[in-house]
Amino acid sequence: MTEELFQITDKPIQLEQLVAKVERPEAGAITTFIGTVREWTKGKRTIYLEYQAYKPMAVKMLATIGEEIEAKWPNTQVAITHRIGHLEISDIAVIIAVSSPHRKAAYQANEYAIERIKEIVPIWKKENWEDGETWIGDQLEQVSYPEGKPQIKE
Amino acid sequence: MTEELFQITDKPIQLEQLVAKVERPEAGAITTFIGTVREWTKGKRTIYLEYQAYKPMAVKMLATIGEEIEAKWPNTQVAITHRIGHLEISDIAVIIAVSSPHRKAAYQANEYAIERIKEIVPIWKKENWEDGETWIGDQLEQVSYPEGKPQIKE
Amino acid sequence: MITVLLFAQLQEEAGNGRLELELVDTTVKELKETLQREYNLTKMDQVMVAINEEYALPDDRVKDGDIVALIPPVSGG
Amino acid sequence: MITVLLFAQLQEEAGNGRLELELVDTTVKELKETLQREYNLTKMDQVMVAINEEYALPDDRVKDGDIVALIPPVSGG
Repeated sequence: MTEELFQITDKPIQLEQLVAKVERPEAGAITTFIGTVREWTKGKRTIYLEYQAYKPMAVKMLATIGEEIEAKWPNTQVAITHRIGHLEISDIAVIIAVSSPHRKAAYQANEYAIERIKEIVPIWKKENWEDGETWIGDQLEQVSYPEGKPQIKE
Repeated sequence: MTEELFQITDKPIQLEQLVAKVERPEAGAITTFIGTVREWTKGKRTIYLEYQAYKPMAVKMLATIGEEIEAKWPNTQVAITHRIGHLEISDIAVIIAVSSPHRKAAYQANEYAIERIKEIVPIWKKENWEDGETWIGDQLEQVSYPEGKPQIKE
Repeated sequence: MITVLLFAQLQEEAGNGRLELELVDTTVKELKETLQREYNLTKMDQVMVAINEEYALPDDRVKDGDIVALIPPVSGG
Repeated sequence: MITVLLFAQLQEEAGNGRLELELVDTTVKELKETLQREYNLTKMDQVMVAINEEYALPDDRVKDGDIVALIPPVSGG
Protein backbone atom coordinates (compact mmCIF):
# COMPACT_ATOMS: atom_id res chain seq x y z
CA MET A 1 0.00 0.00 0.00
CA THR A 2 2.64 2.49 1.13
CA GLU A 3 4.82 1.59 -1.87
CA GLU A 4 1.96 2.57 -4.15
CA LEU A 5 1.01 5.81 -2.43
CA PHE A 6 4.56 7.15 -2.24
CA GLN A 7 6.80 6.65 -5.22
CA ILE A 8 9.99 7.81 -6.83
CA THR A 9 10.01 7.06 -10.54
CA ASP A 10 12.07 7.76 -13.63
CA LYS A 11 8.97 7.58 -15.82
CA PRO A 12 6.46 10.35 -16.64
CA ILE A 13 3.92 10.76 -13.82
CA GLN A 14 0.28 10.14 -14.66
CA LEU A 15 -2.06 12.62 -12.99
CA GLU A 16 -5.17 10.45 -13.30
CA GLN A 17 -3.37 7.55 -11.62
CA LEU A 18 -2.41 9.66 -8.62
CA VAL A 19 -5.97 10.90 -8.23
CA ALA A 20 -7.33 7.36 -8.46
CA LYS A 21 -5.16 6.36 -5.50
CA VAL A 22 -6.90 8.79 -3.17
CA GLU A 23 -10.49 8.62 -4.45
CA ARG A 24 -13.00 7.47 -1.84
CA PRO A 25 -16.80 7.75 -1.73
CA GLU A 26 -16.66 9.67 1.55
CA ALA A 27 -14.14 12.21 0.25
CA GLY A 28 -15.85 14.92 -1.77
CA ALA A 29 -12.73 17.06 -2.16
CA ILE A 30 -9.52 16.14 -3.94
CA THR A 31 -6.69 18.61 -4.42
CA THR A 32 -3.65 18.03 -6.56
CA PHE A 33 -0.40 19.90 -6.82
CA ILE A 34 1.53 19.49 -10.04
CA GLY A 35 5.07 20.79 -9.99
CA THR A 36 6.46 21.30 -13.48
CA VAL A 37 9.83 22.37 -14.78
CA ARG A 38 9.78 26.14 -15.16
CA GLU A 39 11.66 27.74 -18.03
CA TRP A 40 12.48 31.03 -16.32
CA THR A 41 13.69 31.53 -12.75
CA LYS A 42 14.52 35.08 -11.78
CA GLY A 43 15.52 35.97 -15.33
CA LYS A 44 17.64 32.85 -15.87
CA ARG A 45 16.62 30.39 -18.52
CA THR A 46 16.57 26.68 -17.73
CA ILE A 47 17.30 24.29 -20.60
CA TYR A 48 16.56 21.07 -18.70
CA LEU A 49 16.77 19.63 -15.21
CA GLU A 50 18.17 16.56 -13.61
CA TYR A 51 16.73 15.18 -10.42
CA GLN A 52 18.62 12.73 -8.28
CA ALA A 53 17.22 10.90 -5.25
CA TYR A 54 18.41 8.71 -2.43
CA LYS A 55 15.58 6.53 -3.50
CA PRO A 56 14.75 4.17 -0.60
CA MET A 57 15.06 6.96 1.93
CA ALA A 58 13.09 9.38 -0.26
CA VAL A 59 10.20 6.91 -0.41
CA LYS A 60 10.36 6.53 3.39
CA MET A 61 10.31 10.28 3.88
CA LEU A 62 7.33 10.68 1.55
CA ALA A 63 5.53 8.08 3.64
CA THR A 64 6.53 9.99 6.77
CA ILE A 65 4.91 13.09 5.32
CA GLY A 66 1.80 11.02 4.70
CA GLU A 67 1.76 9.96 8.35
CA GLU A 68 2.24 13.53 9.52
CA ILE A 69 -0.72 14.59 7.40
CA GLU A 70 -2.99 11.83 8.62
CA ALA A 71 -2.16 12.90 12.19
CA LYS A 72 -2.81 16.58 11.54
CA TRP A 73 -5.85 16.20 9.25
CA PRO A 74 -7.69 13.00 10.18
CA ASN A 75 -9.47 11.16 7.40
CA THR A 76 -7.34 12.60 4.62
CA GLN A 77 -5.60 10.31 2.13
CA VAL A 78 -2.34 11.33 0.45
CA ALA A 79 -0.41 10.04 -2.56
CA ILE A 80 2.85 11.52 -3.80
CA THR A 81 5.01 10.62 -6.78
CA HIS A 82 8.27 12.39 -7.55
CA ARG A 83 10.07 11.91 -10.81
CA ILE A 84 13.84 11.75 -11.12
CA GLY A 85 16.29 11.76 -14.02
CA HIS A 86 16.29 14.09 -17.02
CA LEU A 87 13.32 16.47 -17.24
CA GLU A 88 12.51 18.99 -19.96
CA ILE A 89 10.64 22.30 -19.61
CA SER A 90 6.99 21.71 -18.61
CA ASP A 91 7.62 18.09 -17.62
CA ILE A 92 5.99 17.12 -14.36
CA ALA A 93 8.46 16.69 -11.50
CA VAL A 94 6.06 15.95 -8.69
CA ILE A 95 2.37 15.34 -8.12
CA ILE A 96 0.68 15.41 -4.72
CA ALA A 97 -2.93 14.26 -4.44
CA VAL A 98 -4.97 14.63 -1.25
CA SER A 99 -8.56 13.56 -0.70
CA SER A 100 -10.69 14.64 2.21
CA PRO A 101 -14.36 14.92 3.12
CA HIS A 102 -13.76 18.66 3.48
CA ARG A 103 -12.03 20.96 1.04
CA LYS A 104 -10.20 23.09 3.60
CA ALA A 105 -8.20 20.09 4.83
CA ALA A 106 -7.53 18.99 1.25
CA TYR A 107 -5.91 22.34 0.44
CA GLN A 108 -4.00 22.67 3.70
CA ALA A 109 -2.66 19.13 3.70
CA ASN A 110 -1.57 19.42 0.09
CA GLU A 111 0.38 22.62 0.71
CA TYR A 112 1.91 21.09 3.82
CA ALA A 113 3.12 18.16 1.74
CA ILE A 114 5.02 20.26 -0.80
CA GLU A 115 6.62 22.33 1.97
CA ARG A 116 7.76 19.16 3.74
CA ILE A 117 9.09 17.65 0.53
CA LYS A 118 11.36 20.67 0.23
CA GLU A 119 12.54 20.13 3.80
CA ILE A 120 13.08 16.45 4.39
CA VAL A 121 12.96 14.34 1.23
CA PRO A 122 16.43 13.50 -0.14
CA ILE A 123 15.96 14.64 -3.72
CA TRP A 124 18.25 17.07 -5.50
CA LYS A 125 17.74 19.20 -8.56
CA LYS A 126 20.50 20.15 -10.97
CA GLU A 127 19.58 23.14 -13.10
CA ASN A 128 21.10 23.20 -16.53
CA TRP A 129 20.99 26.85 -17.46
CA GLU A 130 21.86 28.44 -20.77
CA ASP A 131 25.26 29.32 -19.29
CA GLY A 132 26.17 26.44 -17.01
CA GLU A 133 24.82 24.03 -14.44
CA THR A 134 24.28 24.04 -10.68
CA TRP A 135 23.01 21.69 -8.06
CA ILE A 136 20.25 23.55 -6.27
CA GLY A 137 19.97 23.34 -2.52
CA ASP A 138 18.46 25.11 0.36
CA GLN A 139 15.42 26.51 -1.42
CA LEU A 140 13.75 27.27 1.88
CA GLU A 141 16.83 29.25 2.93
CA GLN A 142 17.49 27.12 5.94
CA VAL A 143 21.20 27.63 5.83
CA SER A 144 21.72 25.11 8.55
CA TYR A 145 19.65 22.85 10.71
CA PRO A 146 19.92 24.19 14.28
CA GLU A 147 18.82 20.86 15.70
CA GLY A 148 21.27 18.99 13.55
CA LYS A 149 18.59 17.50 11.36
CA PRO A 150 15.42 18.50 9.59
CA GLN A 151 12.54 18.59 11.98
CA ILE A 152 10.80 15.23 11.80
CA LYS A 153 7.33 15.62 13.24
CA GLU A 154 6.14 12.37 14.69
CA MET B 1 -10.74 31.71 -25.08
CA THR B 2 -13.07 32.54 -22.21
CA GLU B 3 -15.59 29.98 -23.48
CA GLU B 4 -12.90 27.34 -23.23
CA LEU B 5 -11.55 28.29 -19.83
CA PHE B 6 -14.95 28.48 -18.14
CA GLN B 7 -17.47 25.84 -19.00
CA ILE B 8 -20.73 24.28 -17.89
CA THR B 9 -21.16 20.81 -19.33
CA ASP B 10 -23.45 17.81 -19.06
CA LYS B 11 -20.59 15.45 -19.96
CA PRO B 12 -17.96 13.93 -17.62
CA ILE B 13 -15.14 16.38 -16.92
CA GLN B 14 -11.66 15.41 -18.02
CA LEU B 15 -8.97 16.37 -15.51
CA GLU B 16 -6.09 16.26 -18.01
CA GLN B 17 -7.94 18.62 -20.34
CA LEU B 18 -8.45 21.20 -17.59
CA VAL B 19 -4.80 21.06 -16.65
CA ALA B 20 -3.74 21.42 -20.27
CA LYS B 21 -5.70 24.70 -20.48
CA VAL B 22 -3.55 26.36 -17.81
CA GLU B 23 -0.12 24.85 -18.57
CA ARG B 24 2.52 27.47 -19.42
CA PRO B 25 6.32 27.21 -19.47
CA GLU B 26 6.63 30.04 -16.93
CA ALA B 27 4.21 28.44 -14.48
CA GLY B 28 5.93 25.81 -12.36
CA ALA B 29 2.97 25.22 -10.06
CA ILE B 30 -0.46 23.93 -11.01
CA THR B 31 -3.13 23.19 -8.44
CA THR B 32 -6.39 21.44 -9.14
CA PHE B 33 -9.49 21.07 -7.05
CA ILE B 34 -11.74 18.15 -7.90
CA GLY B 35 -15.16 18.21 -6.28
CA THR B 36 -16.81 14.80 -6.34
CA VAL B 37 -20.22 13.56 -5.23
CA ARG B 38 -19.91 12.43 -1.63
CA GLU B 39 -21.93 9.46 -0.44
CA TRP B 40 -22.33 10.53 3.18
CA THR B 41 -23.15 14.02 4.49
CA LYS B 42 -23.64 14.31 8.24
CA GLY B 43 -24.88 10.74 8.49
CA LYS B 44 -27.28 10.99 5.55
CA ARG B 45 -26.69 8.84 2.51
CA THR B 46 -26.84 10.34 -0.97
CA ILE B 47 -28.03 8.07 -3.79
CA TYR B 48 -27.37 10.51 -6.61
CA LEU B 49 -27.36 14.24 -7.33
CA GLU B 50 -28.84 16.52 -9.90
CA TYR B 51 -27.21 19.82 -10.77
CA GLN B 52 -29.07 22.55 -12.58
CA ALA B 53 -27.53 25.76 -13.89
CA TYR B 54 -28.60 29.04 -15.40
CA LYS B 55 -26.06 28.21 -18.00
CA PRO B 56 -25.13 31.47 -19.81
CA MET B 57 -24.98 33.40 -16.55
CA ALA B 58 -23.06 30.62 -14.80
CA VAL B 59 -20.39 30.75 -17.52
CA LYS B 60 -20.22 34.55 -17.14
CA MET B 61 -19.85 34.28 -13.39
CA LEU B 62 -17.07 31.68 -13.72
CA ALA B 63 -15.28 34.12 -16.03
CA THR B 64 -15.84 36.87 -13.46
CA ILE B 65 -14.13 34.69 -10.85
CA GLY B 66 -11.26 34.25 -13.29
CA GLU B 67 -10.97 38.04 -13.63
CA GLU B 68 -11.06 38.50 -9.87
CA ILE B 69 -8.24 35.99 -9.52
CA GLU B 70 -6.07 37.57 -12.19
CA ALA B 71 -6.47 40.89 -10.37
CA LYS B 72 -5.62 39.45 -6.94
CA TRP B 73 -2.84 37.07 -8.05
CA PRO B 74 -1.17 38.47 -11.16
CA ASN B 75 0.18 36.00 -13.68
CA THR B 76 -2.09 33.15 -12.61
CA GLN B 77 -4.22 31.32 -15.16
CA VAL B 78 -7.53 29.72 -14.19
CA ALA B 79 -9.83 27.19 -15.85
CA ILE B 80 -13.07 25.93 -14.35
CA THR B 81 -15.57 23.38 -15.60
CA HIS B 82 -18.73 22.52 -13.72
CA ARG B 83 -20.87 19.58 -14.66
CA ILE B 84 -24.67 19.60 -14.52
CA GLY B 85 -27.37 16.95 -14.84
CA HIS B 86 -27.47 13.56 -13.14
CA LEU B 87 -24.36 12.62 -11.13
CA GLU B 88 -23.62 9.41 -9.28
CA ILE B 89 -21.48 8.93 -6.17
CA SER B 90 -17.79 9.75 -6.90
CA ASP B 91 -18.62 11.49 -10.18
CA ILE B 92 -16.76 14.75 -10.64
CA ALA B 93 -18.99 17.81 -10.26
CA VAL B 94 -16.38 20.52 -10.67
CA ILE B 95 -12.71 20.93 -11.49
CA ILE B 96 -10.71 24.08 -10.92
CA ALA B 97 -7.18 24.32 -12.34
CA VAL B 98 -4.83 27.19 -11.55
CA SER B 99 -1.30 27.68 -12.81
CA SER B 100 1.17 30.14 -11.39
CA PRO B 101 4.92 30.68 -11.30
CA HIS B 102 4.65 30.31 -7.51
CA ARG B 103 2.88 27.63 -5.58
CA LYS B 104 1.45 29.83 -2.83
CA ALA B 105 -0.64 31.79 -5.33
CA ALA B 106 -1.73 28.57 -7.04
CA TYR B 107 -3.15 27.24 -3.77
CA GLN B 108 -4.72 30.50 -2.65
CA ALA B 109 -6.32 31.32 -5.98
CA ASN B 110 -7.71 27.82 -6.29
CA GLU B 111 -9.33 27.93 -2.86
CA TYR B 112 -10.68 31.39 -3.60
CA ALA B 113 -12.31 30.03 -6.77
CA ILE B 114 -14.27 27.28 -5.03
CA GLU B 115 -15.44 29.69 -2.33
CA ARG B 116 -16.64 32.17 -4.96
CA ILE B 117 -18.38 29.42 -6.95
CA LYS B 118 -20.45 28.68 -3.86
CA GLU B 119 -21.31 32.37 -3.56
CA ILE B 120 -22.08 33.75 -7.00
CA VAL B 121 -22.42 31.06 -9.67
CA PRO B 122 -26.05 30.17 -10.45
CA ILE B 123 -25.84 26.40 -10.07
CA TRP B 124 -28.09 24.35 -7.82
CA LYS B 125 -27.74 20.88 -6.39
CA LYS B 126 -30.63 18.55 -5.66
CA GLU B 127 -29.67 15.82 -3.24
CA ASN B 128 -31.50 12.56 -3.71
CA TRP B 129 -31.20 10.88 -0.31
CA GLU B 130 -32.28 7.42 0.66
CA ASP B 131 -35.44 8.96 2.13
CA GLY B 132 -36.33 11.83 -0.18
CA GLU B 133 -34.96 14.74 -2.13
CA THR B 134 -34.05 18.36 -1.44
CA TRP B 135 -32.71 21.30 -3.35
CA ILE B 136 -29.68 22.45 -1.43
CA GLY B 137 -29.07 26.14 -0.93
CA ASP B 138 -27.16 28.47 1.22
CA GLN B 139 -24.20 26.20 1.94
CA LEU B 140 -22.17 29.13 3.16
CA GLU B 141 -24.95 29.99 5.61
CA GLN B 142 -25.47 33.41 4.16
CA VAL B 143 -29.15 33.52 5.06
CA SER B 144 -29.60 36.73 3.18
CA TYR B 145 -27.52 39.14 1.18
CA PRO B 146 -27.38 42.37 3.18
CA GLU B 147 -26.40 44.32 0.09
CA GLY B 148 -29.19 42.82 -1.94
CA LYS B 149 -26.84 40.76 -4.06
CA PRO B 150 -23.79 38.54 -3.74
CA GLN B 151 -20.69 40.63 -3.43
CA ILE B 152 -19.23 41.02 -6.87
CA LYS B 153 -15.64 42.06 -6.55
CA GLU B 154 -14.52 44.04 -9.53
CA MET C 1 -43.17 41.60 -22.33
CA ILE C 2 -40.53 40.13 -20.06
CA THR C 3 -39.27 36.59 -19.67
CA VAL C 4 -38.88 35.19 -16.16
CA LEU C 5 -36.63 32.17 -15.58
CA LEU C 6 -37.04 30.04 -12.46
CA PHE C 7 -34.63 27.47 -11.08
CA ALA C 8 -34.37 24.76 -8.45
CA GLN C 9 -37.22 24.70 -5.94
CA LEU C 10 -38.79 27.83 -7.43
CA GLN C 11 -39.17 26.04 -10.74
CA GLU C 12 -40.90 23.16 -9.00
CA GLU C 13 -43.15 25.48 -7.00
CA ALA C 14 -44.21 27.41 -10.10
CA GLY C 15 -44.54 24.23 -12.14
CA ASN C 16 -42.56 25.95 -14.87
CA GLY C 17 -39.04 27.16 -15.51
CA ARG C 18 -40.04 29.97 -17.85
CA LEU C 19 -42.82 32.53 -17.72
CA GLU C 20 -43.71 35.24 -20.23
CA LEU C 21 -45.29 38.24 -18.52
CA GLU C 22 -46.88 41.44 -19.77
CA LEU C 23 -45.72 43.99 -17.21
CA VAL C 24 -45.79 47.70 -17.03
CA ASP C 25 -42.71 49.49 -15.79
CA THR C 26 -41.72 47.89 -12.48
CA THR C 27 -38.81 47.33 -10.09
CA VAL C 28 -37.07 44.10 -9.13
CA LYS C 29 -38.65 44.29 -5.70
CA GLU C 30 -42.17 44.75 -7.06
CA LEU C 31 -41.72 41.96 -9.59
CA LYS C 32 -40.58 39.57 -6.86
CA GLU C 33 -43.65 40.41 -4.79
CA THR C 34 -45.97 39.90 -7.74
CA LEU C 35 -44.43 36.54 -8.62
CA GLN C 36 -44.40 35.37 -5.02
CA ARG C 37 -48.12 36.13 -4.73
CA GLU C 38 -49.21 34.70 -8.04
CA TYR C 39 -47.15 31.51 -7.94
CA ASN C 40 -47.00 30.85 -4.19
CA LEU C 41 -43.22 30.94 -4.20
CA THR C 42 -41.49 30.39 -0.85
CA LYS C 43 -38.36 31.79 0.79
CA MET C 44 -38.36 34.71 -1.60
CA ASP C 45 -36.37 36.85 0.85
CA GLN C 46 -33.35 34.68 0.03
CA VAL C 47 -33.87 34.88 -3.71
CA MET C 48 -31.63 37.05 -5.85
CA VAL C 49 -32.66 38.49 -9.18
CA ALA C 50 -30.59 38.76 -12.32
CA ILE C 51 -31.57 40.97 -15.23
CA ASN C 52 -30.05 39.88 -18.53
CA GLU C 53 -27.53 37.65 -16.72
CA GLU C 54 -26.30 40.29 -14.28
CA TYR C 55 -27.20 40.43 -10.59
CA ALA C 56 -29.65 43.27 -9.94
CA LEU C 57 -30.57 45.32 -6.89
CA PRO C 58 -34.11 45.60 -5.45
CA ASP C 59 -34.64 49.08 -6.86
CA ASP C 60 -33.34 48.32 -10.34
CA ARG C 61 -36.01 48.67 -13.02
CA VAL C 62 -37.21 45.85 -15.24
CA LYS C 63 -38.07 46.90 -18.74
CA ASP C 64 -39.74 45.43 -21.78
CA GLY C 65 -37.65 42.68 -23.38
CA ASP C 66 -35.61 41.89 -20.27
CA ILE C 67 -34.81 38.36 -19.22
CA VAL C 68 -35.25 38.19 -15.48
CA ALA C 69 -33.96 35.20 -13.52
CA LEU C 70 -34.96 34.30 -9.97
CA ILE C 71 -31.89 32.90 -8.30
CA PRO C 72 -32.32 31.04 -5.03
CA PRO C 73 -29.19 30.51 -2.91
CA VAL C 74 -26.70 28.72 -5.11
CA SER C 75 -25.19 25.33 -4.27
CA GLY C 76 -22.67 24.50 -6.94
CA GLY C 77 -19.20 23.18 -6.30
CA MET D 1 33.18 -1.70 7.16
CA ILE D 2 30.67 1.03 6.37
CA THR D 3 29.17 2.21 3.12
CA VAL D 4 29.02 5.94 2.46
CA LEU D 5 26.61 7.28 -0.15
CA LEU D 6 27.13 10.72 -1.68
CA PHE D 7 24.67 12.78 -3.69
CA ALA D 8 24.45 15.91 -5.82
CA GLN D 9 27.50 18.16 -5.66
CA LEU D 10 29.17 15.94 -3.04
CA GLN D 11 29.09 13.04 -5.46
CA GLU D 12 30.75 15.19 -8.10
CA GLU D 13 33.34 16.51 -5.66
CA ALA D 14 34.26 13.01 -4.46
CA GLY D 15 34.13 11.64 -8.00
CA ASN D 16 32.06 8.78 -6.66
CA GLY D 17 28.60 8.17 -5.27
CA ARG D 18 29.58 5.25 -3.10
CA LEU D 19 32.55 4.65 -0.81
CA GLU D 20 33.45 1.59 1.26
CA LEU D 21 35.37 2.55 4.38
CA GLU D 22 37.09 0.60 7.14
CA LEU D 23 36.37 2.64 10.21
CA VAL D 24 36.72 2.07 13.87
CA ASP D 25 33.92 3.13 16.13
CA THR D 26 33.11 6.79 15.30
CA THR D 27 30.43 9.44 15.50
CA VAL D 28 28.53 11.16 12.72
CA LYS D 29 30.43 14.34 13.42
CA GLU D 30 33.83 12.66 13.27
CA LEU D 31 32.94 10.78 10.12
CA LYS D 32 31.87 14.01 8.39
CA GLU D 33 35.17 15.63 9.34
CA THR D 34 37.15 12.68 8.04
CA LEU D 35 35.31 12.61 4.75
CA GLN D 36 35.53 16.36 4.30
CA ARG D 37 39.31 16.20 4.74
CA GLU D 38 39.97 13.17 2.59
CA TYR D 39 37.70 14.07 -0.32
CA ASN D 40 37.85 17.89 -0.24
CA LEU D 41 34.10 18.14 0.23
CA THR D 42 32.65 21.65 0.51
CA LYS D 43 29.81 23.20 2.46
CA MET D 44 29.80 20.28 4.88
CA ASP D 45 28.23 22.39 7.62
CA GLN D 46 24.98 22.27 5.62
CA VAL D 47 25.17 18.53 5.03
CA MET D 48 22.91 16.16 6.93
CA VAL D 49 23.73 12.55 7.61
CA ALA D 50 21.39 9.61 7.46
CA ILE D 51 22.26 6.23 8.96
CA ASN D 52 20.38 3.35 7.38
CA GLU D 53 17.90 5.76 5.80
CA GLU D 54 17.09 7.70 8.97
CA TYR D 55 18.34 11.20 9.72
CA ALA D 56 21.04 11.08 12.41
CA LEU D 57 22.39 13.59 14.95
CA PRO D 58 26.05 14.67 15.16
CA ASP D 59 26.71 12.54 18.24
CA ASP D 60 25.02 9.41 16.93
CA ARG D 61 27.47 6.52 16.51
CA VAL D 62 28.24 4.84 13.23
CA LYS D 63 28.85 1.12 13.49
CA ASP D 64 30.11 -1.66 11.30
CA GLY D 65 27.72 -2.51 8.48
CA ASP D 66 25.90 0.81 8.53
CA ILE D 67 24.93 2.60 5.36
CA VAL D 68 25.72 6.26 5.87
CA ALA D 69 24.38 8.88 3.46
CA LEU D 70 25.63 12.44 3.16
CA ILE D 71 22.62 14.60 2.41
CA PRO D 72 23.21 18.15 1.18
CA PRO D 73 20.28 20.56 1.36
CA VAL D 74 17.46 18.96 -0.58
CA SER D 75 15.78 20.58 -3.58
CA GLY D 76 12.95 18.31 -4.64
CA GLY D 77 9.46 19.45 -5.49
